Amino acid sequence: MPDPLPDSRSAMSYRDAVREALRSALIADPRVFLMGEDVGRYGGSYAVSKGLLEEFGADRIRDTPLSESAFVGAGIGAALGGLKPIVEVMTVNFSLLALDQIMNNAATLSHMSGGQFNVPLVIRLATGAGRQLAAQHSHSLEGWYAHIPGLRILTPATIDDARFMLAAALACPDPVLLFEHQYLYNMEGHLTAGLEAVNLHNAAIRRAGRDVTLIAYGWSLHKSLAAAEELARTGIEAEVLDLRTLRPLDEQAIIASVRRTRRAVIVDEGWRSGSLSAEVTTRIVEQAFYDLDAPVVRVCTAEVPVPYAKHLEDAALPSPDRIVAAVRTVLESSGSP
Amino acid sequence: MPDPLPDSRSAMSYRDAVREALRSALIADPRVFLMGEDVGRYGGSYAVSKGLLEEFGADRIRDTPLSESAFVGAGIGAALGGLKPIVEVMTVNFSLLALDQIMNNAATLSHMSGGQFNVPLVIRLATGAGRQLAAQHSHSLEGWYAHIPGLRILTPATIDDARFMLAAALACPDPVLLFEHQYLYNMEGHLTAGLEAVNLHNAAIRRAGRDVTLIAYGWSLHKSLAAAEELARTGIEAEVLDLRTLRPLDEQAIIASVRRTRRAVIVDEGWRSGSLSAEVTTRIVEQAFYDLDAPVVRVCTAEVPVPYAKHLEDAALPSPDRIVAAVRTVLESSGSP
Amino acid sequence: MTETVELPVSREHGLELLREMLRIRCFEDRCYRLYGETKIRGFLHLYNGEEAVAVGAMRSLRPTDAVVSTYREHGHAIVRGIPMPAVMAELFGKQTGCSRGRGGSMHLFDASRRFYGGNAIVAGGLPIAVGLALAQKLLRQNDITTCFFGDGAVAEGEFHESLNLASLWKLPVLFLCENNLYAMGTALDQAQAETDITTKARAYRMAAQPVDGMDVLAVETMVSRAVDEVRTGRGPILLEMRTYRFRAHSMFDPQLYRDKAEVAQWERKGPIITLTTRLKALGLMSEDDYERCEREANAEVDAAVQFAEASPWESVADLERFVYAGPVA
Amino acid sequence: MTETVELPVSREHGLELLREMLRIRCFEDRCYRLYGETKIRGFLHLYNGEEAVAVGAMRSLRPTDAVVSTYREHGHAIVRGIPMPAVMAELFGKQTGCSRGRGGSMHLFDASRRFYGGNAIVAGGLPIAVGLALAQKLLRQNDITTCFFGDGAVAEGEFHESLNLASLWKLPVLFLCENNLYAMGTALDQAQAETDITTKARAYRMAAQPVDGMDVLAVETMVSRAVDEVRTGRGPILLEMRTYRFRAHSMFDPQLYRDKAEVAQWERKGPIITLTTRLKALGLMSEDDYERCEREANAEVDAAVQFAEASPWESVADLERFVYAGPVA
Ligand SMILES: Cc1ncc(C[n+]2csc(CCOP(=O)(O)OP(=O)(O)O)c2C)c(N)n1
Ligand SMILES: Cc1ncc(C[n+]2csc(CCOP(=O)(O)OP(=O)(O)O)c2C)c(N)n1
Ligand SMILES: [Mg+2]
Ligand SMILES: [Mg+2]
Repeated sequence: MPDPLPDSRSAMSYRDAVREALRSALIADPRVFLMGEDVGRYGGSYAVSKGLLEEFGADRIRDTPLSESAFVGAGIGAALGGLKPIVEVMTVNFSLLALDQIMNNAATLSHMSGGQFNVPLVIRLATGAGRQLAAQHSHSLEGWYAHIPGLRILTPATIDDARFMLAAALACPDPVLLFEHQYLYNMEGHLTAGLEAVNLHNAAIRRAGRDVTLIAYGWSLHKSLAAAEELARTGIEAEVLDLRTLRPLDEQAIIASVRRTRRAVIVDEGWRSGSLSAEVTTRIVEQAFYDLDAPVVRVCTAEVPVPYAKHLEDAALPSPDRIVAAVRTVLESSGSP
Repeated sequence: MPDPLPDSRSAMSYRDAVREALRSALIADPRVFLMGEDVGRYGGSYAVSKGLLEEFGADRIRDTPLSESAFVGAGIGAALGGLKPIVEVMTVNFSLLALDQIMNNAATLSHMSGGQFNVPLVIRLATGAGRQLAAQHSHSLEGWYAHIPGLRILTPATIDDARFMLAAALACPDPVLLFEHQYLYNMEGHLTAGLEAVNLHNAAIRRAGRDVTLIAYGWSLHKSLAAAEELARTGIEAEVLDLRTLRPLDEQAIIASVRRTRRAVIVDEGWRSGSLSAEVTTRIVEQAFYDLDAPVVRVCTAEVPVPYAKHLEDAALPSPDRIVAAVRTVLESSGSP
Repeated sequence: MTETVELPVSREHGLELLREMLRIRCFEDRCYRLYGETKIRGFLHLYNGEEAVAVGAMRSLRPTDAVVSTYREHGHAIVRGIPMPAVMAELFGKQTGCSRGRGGSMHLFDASRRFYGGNAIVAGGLPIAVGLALAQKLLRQNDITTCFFGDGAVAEGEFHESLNLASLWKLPVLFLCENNLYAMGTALDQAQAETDITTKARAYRMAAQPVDGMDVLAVETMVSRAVDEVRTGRGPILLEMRTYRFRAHSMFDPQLYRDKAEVAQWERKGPIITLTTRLKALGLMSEDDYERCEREANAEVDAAVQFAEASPWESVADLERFVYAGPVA
Repeated sequence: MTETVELPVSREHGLELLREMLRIRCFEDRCYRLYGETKIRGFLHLYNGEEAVAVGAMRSLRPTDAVVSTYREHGHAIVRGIPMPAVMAELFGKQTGCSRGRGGSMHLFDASRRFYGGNAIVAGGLPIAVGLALAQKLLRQNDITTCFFGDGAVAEGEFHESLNLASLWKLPVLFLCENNLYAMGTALDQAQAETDITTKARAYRMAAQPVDGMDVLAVETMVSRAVDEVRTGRGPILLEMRTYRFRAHSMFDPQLYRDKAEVAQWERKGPIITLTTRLKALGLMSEDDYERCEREANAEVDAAVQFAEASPWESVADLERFVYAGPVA
């Protein structure tokens, strides 16, 4: 007997929310299956899929060999063939091995075939730094992937999004990359009462404010919220915008908020140069140049392969302190609010 | 008897300039060798290395199987082992298969080893669209690669740079990716008299002007120069800046020019969102916000997998017409010069 | 070595195989000319010399089976049943092309015929074939997936990963390697430490056999057996089709890497000559039959060209259409 | 199957092998504790149970030979001669670490000992090993490259590409597969259609042999022969070391995928027990010898920990140092 779905209104971890999302999807549609390295017997390298093998069997919780390119490509093929694959690439770091399949096939097939095919594939990837995993295991490439037309890039940062974005992604006929920041899995929280679904189009204001807009996503959202708390203590009201979807970007929400606050700080765990923060800055410049009271400021990861030692890694990553300092810079350069 | 190096002051094609650069490098240093698919017997898929096998032998002009990840990784290993490899990845489109080696090894080894190792590897890649090669063979990813710390990204756009950037790249102890736009190979021109070497640090003003700065690189440089010609006919003097090196960016040159002209248009063959044009825009905003008379405008590739049909491909790519129109937008939004 | 039994053949069957091969040959020869006339652009990879593989292989497939191919896929597409006008229109970049002009020569698609392209990344189709077969298996469809690829693809990591996956999961994939001895200008023995491709299958516990890819009857027989076997669900099979490409790799290839004499020698063993010689020796066809088949094929090509010429261009306003199938809010 | 000849051994030699294995074992056990004390962080992959491979293999290498390893490389690093204090300091993230604190457990490096890491991408080291061997060959150095990797790496495309390249170009690489039967929680037979890894080498015309990786003397003998052979320049060799990992994959692994009984059974065949039993049976060592070796090993580990503790942190101001070796104008 499978367990009933746990009461989704009780407190749960982000990990549990993702697991519940997986279970619901597997229950709802027999075409859905999960495949990836160690999703089955091992229980998922972040314990997300623990128990699912027992509940759904080895056909639908499919352990793969270490063959990222082939099993991501197989996900594309399975999607073309009528299934609804959820492919787990254990972490974004290993997705580089599958990039050809992602960019040259998943992202192109719909357009290149003149709309005959589409690729309803969901790829889940753990992302991000902060756990002293060093240069090859600490990439934050979701913003970089957002460069690729044909893909949709999601970054669930809340319990609600962890719980409901997957269903929306599966309902979408396009290839979706769903980035789960490794730091979030242990985060606890409550689902919003009454929430049954989320959309994939809109950024969300996670905290309202009038003095500056903090634009963030993923784990950086929580750093931004912490910074906003801190700023509030000195009377500065930061609005915090969670991008949620990095491609397509919700440009309207970004511009609307910045028009109100007239100042923006972008927090992005990608390496500074060429990170998504540059695109967001540019959109603001293109759409709201004359509304800005000060240049946009970015808080990003330093331009280094992320080092192992904690003090070095901390120095490389965005932090609430650096965000607070950035906000002060913006306010100073525009005269305080 | 090997041929003598041809007189470098006569007119030559970009292709010949690259070939001469390769020959000079192979003659100058026995540790230099060229490896890649069809560089030998076939003569190079763009005929760049034609004749080199006969001159330098199969050890130094090394045909590889279709194994991008392994032969790029082997280039890294060979560099660590004391050689000076030039690895040709036939086109950037296939480099996705080698991205793990490029990002996780070539780019990290120096830092991750605390400076014990360095990777003096040069990777040459043909890049760009415009030849009706369709979605999988028309990528312009040099700006995307410029996101990766530890790499140097070069985009020779002139006969001089085609002839001399390679030597500078080989002299550099870091991994260098050298992007040759496929459209440039047939371009003819003269080497600058007396030029013996070029540096890898500075952007170059290819045309001076006072009214707007056109920032470009690679094949887009020539589209920008054509646009500048056109604009000059209506009395608008555009400065055309050739970035030359996309990583590290010559921020000073960008800012200096924009401070003078107070207006900027960035021309970039990458897909618009997340292209290098966003980073350049952002640097300008960060450094020269108050010097701008109008928002920066971008001319990029449309956000589509590049289609085969000529009229669709043309519509997707930057063109002199679109650049001219962008300049007029900038001038209008700031009051004409 | 490949089997060399003389396979029985009737006049009707023999002529049908000939007709199909000539349809490809005439199509390809016309493409060559049209490229010179700049009606076709981009990369163009012709199939001359390899016709027996597509023709012999495709006959055993059901309409519901899936086919995955490479950039050298005109022959596969045509024999699979994509109407020649739609293929030619695609090469012209027209809206009526089988990929609405977005794909060109390297990216022919047809959903209704389960023809999944047209892939220009060497070996890029193999993982997709594995996935299609996984869907067929999990959905219990009793269909199979046939995946064409060249000898060059064997060196790619994706070949290895895909063969292992297919065999490990006992998926209904028929891997058809078109070994024409060259990957662009790189001869197989310059690319592979072990040039017998069938031996590689053993590393994945996969059955494999070489086939004389110049003999359409041999291809037909071997593929038919393999298809039946794969359809039982006992796992994938690899067939190595030994063939040869008569023309240059693409329209940019000066062919510095092989002798004219080598090409001429293979041309004498060409699949069309081989079949015609056999049928004539058996008294099953005459020179007239040949000419009629060729005339019909050329007439079909003429009609395809006319259709392509007369077809409209996709509107530039539709450039961004189909990038996403879902709404872009 | 692996060879089971009884190899001759002297007291001195036997004790040296034991000492080296104990150095690793004690180091790893201490790391385990230090992780609990949060002195070591990040991913930590211990080598317990596999000591015979590193110890038996490394002895035949010259100082100028190159070594490429994985993220489970403490044993390789220590036996290769990287001073234990430098390794421990690296795990502490200190400036005196062998990668100046930037690498951690998965990225140990030592240029002077030609130890090229420490690679955390499965199979990522294989192409690098091929390149190092290419350099050795072209520079006529008469050195070889030894490349360690796990059974999990065999499924990666890079395994296939690298083996083919090495064999095609007859490069001096010794591929040492540490087959401990699991890749994280995935048993070999869940990952490979053909679980005998040596059969794969044949697809590249490469010599290969299985080795009892629990018998340090067998490892030593087989590697020594293979190293001599590879050094002749006739081409690469693959040895499959059959071994077992006693501890969890990493510090986050609840080991749901295997029985305690299975682990216990392998522990009884452990490399240290195997060697001690044999030496004792031959009258070549006593329990005292064992205790002395262990004491010495632990003393060395103590000193390493003290060194690591006392070592300074890299200055944060140097965060961006070494990203480029050349000038950043
Ligand atoms: C991954 C990749 N690398 C390189 C190329 C360039 N390229 C196109 S076709 C080809 C040769 C492929 O040979 P083979 O697989 O034998 O097929 P054939 O052309 O002989 O039919 C090469 C190297 C490519 N398209 N994809
Ligand atoms: C390309 C890649 N995919 C996935 C991982 C995650 N991962 C780390 S170790 C490991 C298992 C590797 O097993 P094996 O090669 O047998 O080595 P072992 O850990 O047994 O020594 C996996 C899946 C990785 N590091 N690299
Ligand atoms: Mg071929
Ligand atoms: Mg293992």
